[in-house]
Amino acid sequence: MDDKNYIAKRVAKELKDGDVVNLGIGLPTLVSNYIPEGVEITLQSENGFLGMGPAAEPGKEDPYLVNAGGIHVTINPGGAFFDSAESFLIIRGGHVDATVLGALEVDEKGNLANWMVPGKMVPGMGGAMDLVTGAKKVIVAMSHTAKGKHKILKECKLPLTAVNAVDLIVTEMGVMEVTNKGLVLTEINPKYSVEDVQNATGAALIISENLVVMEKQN
Amino acid sequence: MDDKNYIAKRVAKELKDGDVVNLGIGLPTLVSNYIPEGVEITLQSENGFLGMGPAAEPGKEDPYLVNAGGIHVTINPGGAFFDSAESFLIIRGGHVDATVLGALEVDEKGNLANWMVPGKMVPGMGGAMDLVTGAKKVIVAMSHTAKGKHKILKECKLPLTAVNAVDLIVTEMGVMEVTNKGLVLTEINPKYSVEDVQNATGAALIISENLVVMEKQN
Amino acid sequence: MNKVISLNEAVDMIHDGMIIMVGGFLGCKNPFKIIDTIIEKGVKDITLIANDTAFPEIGIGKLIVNKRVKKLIASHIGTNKETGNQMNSGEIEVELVPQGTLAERIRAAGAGLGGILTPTGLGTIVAEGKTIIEVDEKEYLLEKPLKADIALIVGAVVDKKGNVRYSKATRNFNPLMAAAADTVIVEADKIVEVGEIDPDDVMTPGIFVDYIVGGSE
Amino acid sequence: MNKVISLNEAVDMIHDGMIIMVGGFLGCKNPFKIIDTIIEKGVKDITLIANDTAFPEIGIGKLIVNKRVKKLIASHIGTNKETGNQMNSGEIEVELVPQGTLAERIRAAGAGLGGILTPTGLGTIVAEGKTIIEVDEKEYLLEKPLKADIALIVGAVVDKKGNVRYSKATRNFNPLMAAAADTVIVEADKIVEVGEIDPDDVMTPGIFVDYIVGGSE
Repeated sequence: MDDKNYIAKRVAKELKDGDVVNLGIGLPTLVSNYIPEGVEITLQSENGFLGMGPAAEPGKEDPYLVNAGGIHVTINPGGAFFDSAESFLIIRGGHVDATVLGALEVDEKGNLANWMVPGKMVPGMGGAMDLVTGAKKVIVAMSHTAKGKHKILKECKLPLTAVNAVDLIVTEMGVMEVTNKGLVLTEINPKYSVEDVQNATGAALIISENLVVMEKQN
Repeated sequence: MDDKNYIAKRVAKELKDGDVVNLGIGLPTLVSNYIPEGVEITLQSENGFLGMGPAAEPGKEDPYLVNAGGIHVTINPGGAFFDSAESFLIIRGGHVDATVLGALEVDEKGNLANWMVPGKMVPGMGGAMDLVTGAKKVIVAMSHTAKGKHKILKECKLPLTAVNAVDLIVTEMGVMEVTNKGLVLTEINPKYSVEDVQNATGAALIISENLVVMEKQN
Repeated sequence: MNKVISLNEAVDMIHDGMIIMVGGFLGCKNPFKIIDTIIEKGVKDITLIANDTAFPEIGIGKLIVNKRVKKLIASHIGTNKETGNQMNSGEIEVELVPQGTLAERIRAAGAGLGGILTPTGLGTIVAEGKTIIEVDEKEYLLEKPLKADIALIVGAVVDKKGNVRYSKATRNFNPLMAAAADTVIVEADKIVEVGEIDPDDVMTPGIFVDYIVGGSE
Repeated sequence: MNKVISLNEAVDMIHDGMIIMVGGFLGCKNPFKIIDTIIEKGVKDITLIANDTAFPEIGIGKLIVNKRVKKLIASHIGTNKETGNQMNSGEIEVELVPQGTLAERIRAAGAGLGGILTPTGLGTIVAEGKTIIEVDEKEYLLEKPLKADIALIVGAVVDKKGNVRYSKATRNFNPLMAAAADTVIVEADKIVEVGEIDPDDVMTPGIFVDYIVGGSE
């Protein structure tokens, strides 16, 4: 299993039966492939619906139905469409239980930067700022480093998406909780040592007394 | 024709083809009986619809459909239902062309009092404060005095519904415009003299140079 | 996740002293059965948020007549004389709110907004004690969000996931209240299977609805 | 009151320098025919308010590629590289707004509210130069309403009074924009007679719509 799917599979365990979940584009989208049996979640798409289903089969794309990434998808029975104000009422108002998204940087205070690199890449924040501000649980799912460069920092350097917003960071190396005292490493991929993880991290990690060894990444 | 219908008939002339209109309970409701030929207006009901039709025939009342006065009414083809936030988006946002309502007092600055008499009658403002704040044109339709007591004043004494909101006052005696200089009498019921109207009014009237004599009140 | 419960189970969640929002407009479809059961079970000291108090013998009007309401937040009480009487005698505390402000304050709570900026009520007693904010040289009243412990709403057709369709003028405050309370119970005229309501036709998404009570039909 | 007009009549109302809102999300149903006609007719110096700039060869993406936009207010421009290029070269001024804030600012303009109080953007560059309002010890950004001269929206089914039904995910910003512009033109996939849309199923009431253009179907 590659890193992306390993991360997505672990993130999926965070989701509880009945949760309303918004998954970002890219890696976070993979999370929906690993929802545990007996757990039913409702996917929210910020362009205006609940109950998002899988991508449309080729040739069966509906011109009226894309997800927030512009991909033709489907809607499950029991879903609902609405306008953008209602969509962000749901998001900002705390009616989304969890949002999963990538990051350029995240720091030990739970600050998040994932929407621009000044002078280089300015795609805009889309719905990300509202999502990380409003969702009950914000999960960052990403590769631990960017080609060896730290992404998990003492303090973000890039322009922020939101302040003190992230609850959990899941990478291919392990799982970190954002706490008042700093980042707590609670789970570790057996491929790596605690030292490996600390070296790949730009902030001091607190190692949980109950550090869990994750399932093997085959 | 009694005073109420005489007033309602005159108010109806203020409405233009295509106007969205909200009529208050009581006398203002009568206005819909006098809409001139060739003029199509759309009635808004603040409990949540556009295209209000006449009262329901006895025995044909729909339990899901009342107007803002709790009366069972009908909806015309091309009407639309919505929720209370949307209803007041329409009202507060300036999408109602004219609102017609009664008053306890109205003054030469266009201040209006029509929702409470302290210690005596406190029904609440309902949608009135939003209507007179948001509608493009606010028309007060009422009897000129209350059993001889002035209702059109230099300054309202009762708690206000809104400040500087009224555009036009129509009574059984005549028509008054609210201007920066004060109340201008523009039309008069031939039953009354200008002196009669002035005596029945608690503010100095400016008599229009083009004072129009209204149709006879038969 | 079976959301369909009995009237008794629903009202067992409603306790003395709670803040309760109730949908409906002048008794045009309050959740009649839930209200009657609240009265039977003796729940009291309610803070009630609703557009009005209907009529003495209809819907939430009965909550007033039976003296179950400690505080009322509404836009209009003129159709229920008992509300005025209890207000004058000091038995009930009444906060009168312009109808559009009431709707928008409830919506703001559901939407995670800090309040609303409205011109309605400026220069009137509604503005007393409230902050005025100037935006581009125009003044607005800052009115705060309104939340509740429980919202009791009314749906014409509700599927088992809690997706709601309202009928005609009974939509009113219901969709707004559904987003602004910790627990939302819908009294359904008709309960249908999931999938029977087209996703385009849902007026309140099921994620807002915690419980469904079979209602009048 | 015949609201149905031709594409040419519609675009004759759109002039250089206007503020124009356009519904749609990543090109999922922009008003394609109106956009193409704007480009044909040479309208330029537009201030464009839209969620995004779609893709270079789709819908409003073409307005960017053809350099008709002077200023852009949007939440996301990542799918149209030409927007980023023109921003970097200084040809286009871009104001990036969080998507929920964009929706609510447009709604506020339509609703006659003085602005919105949102926690989104606090502590980020979005907050720079903006007023922070404290309500009950929590901070909120004051974000101002957004209005336009013209809104160009897309309806799946529109009756001749202008009542609109959107389909699926193409509702997005359209109903909000319909209330926030002086003139509203809907590009309809299908035009039907008055009465064919049930009043419960109307998503944008016809009073908001000034003109209807027959669209793709």
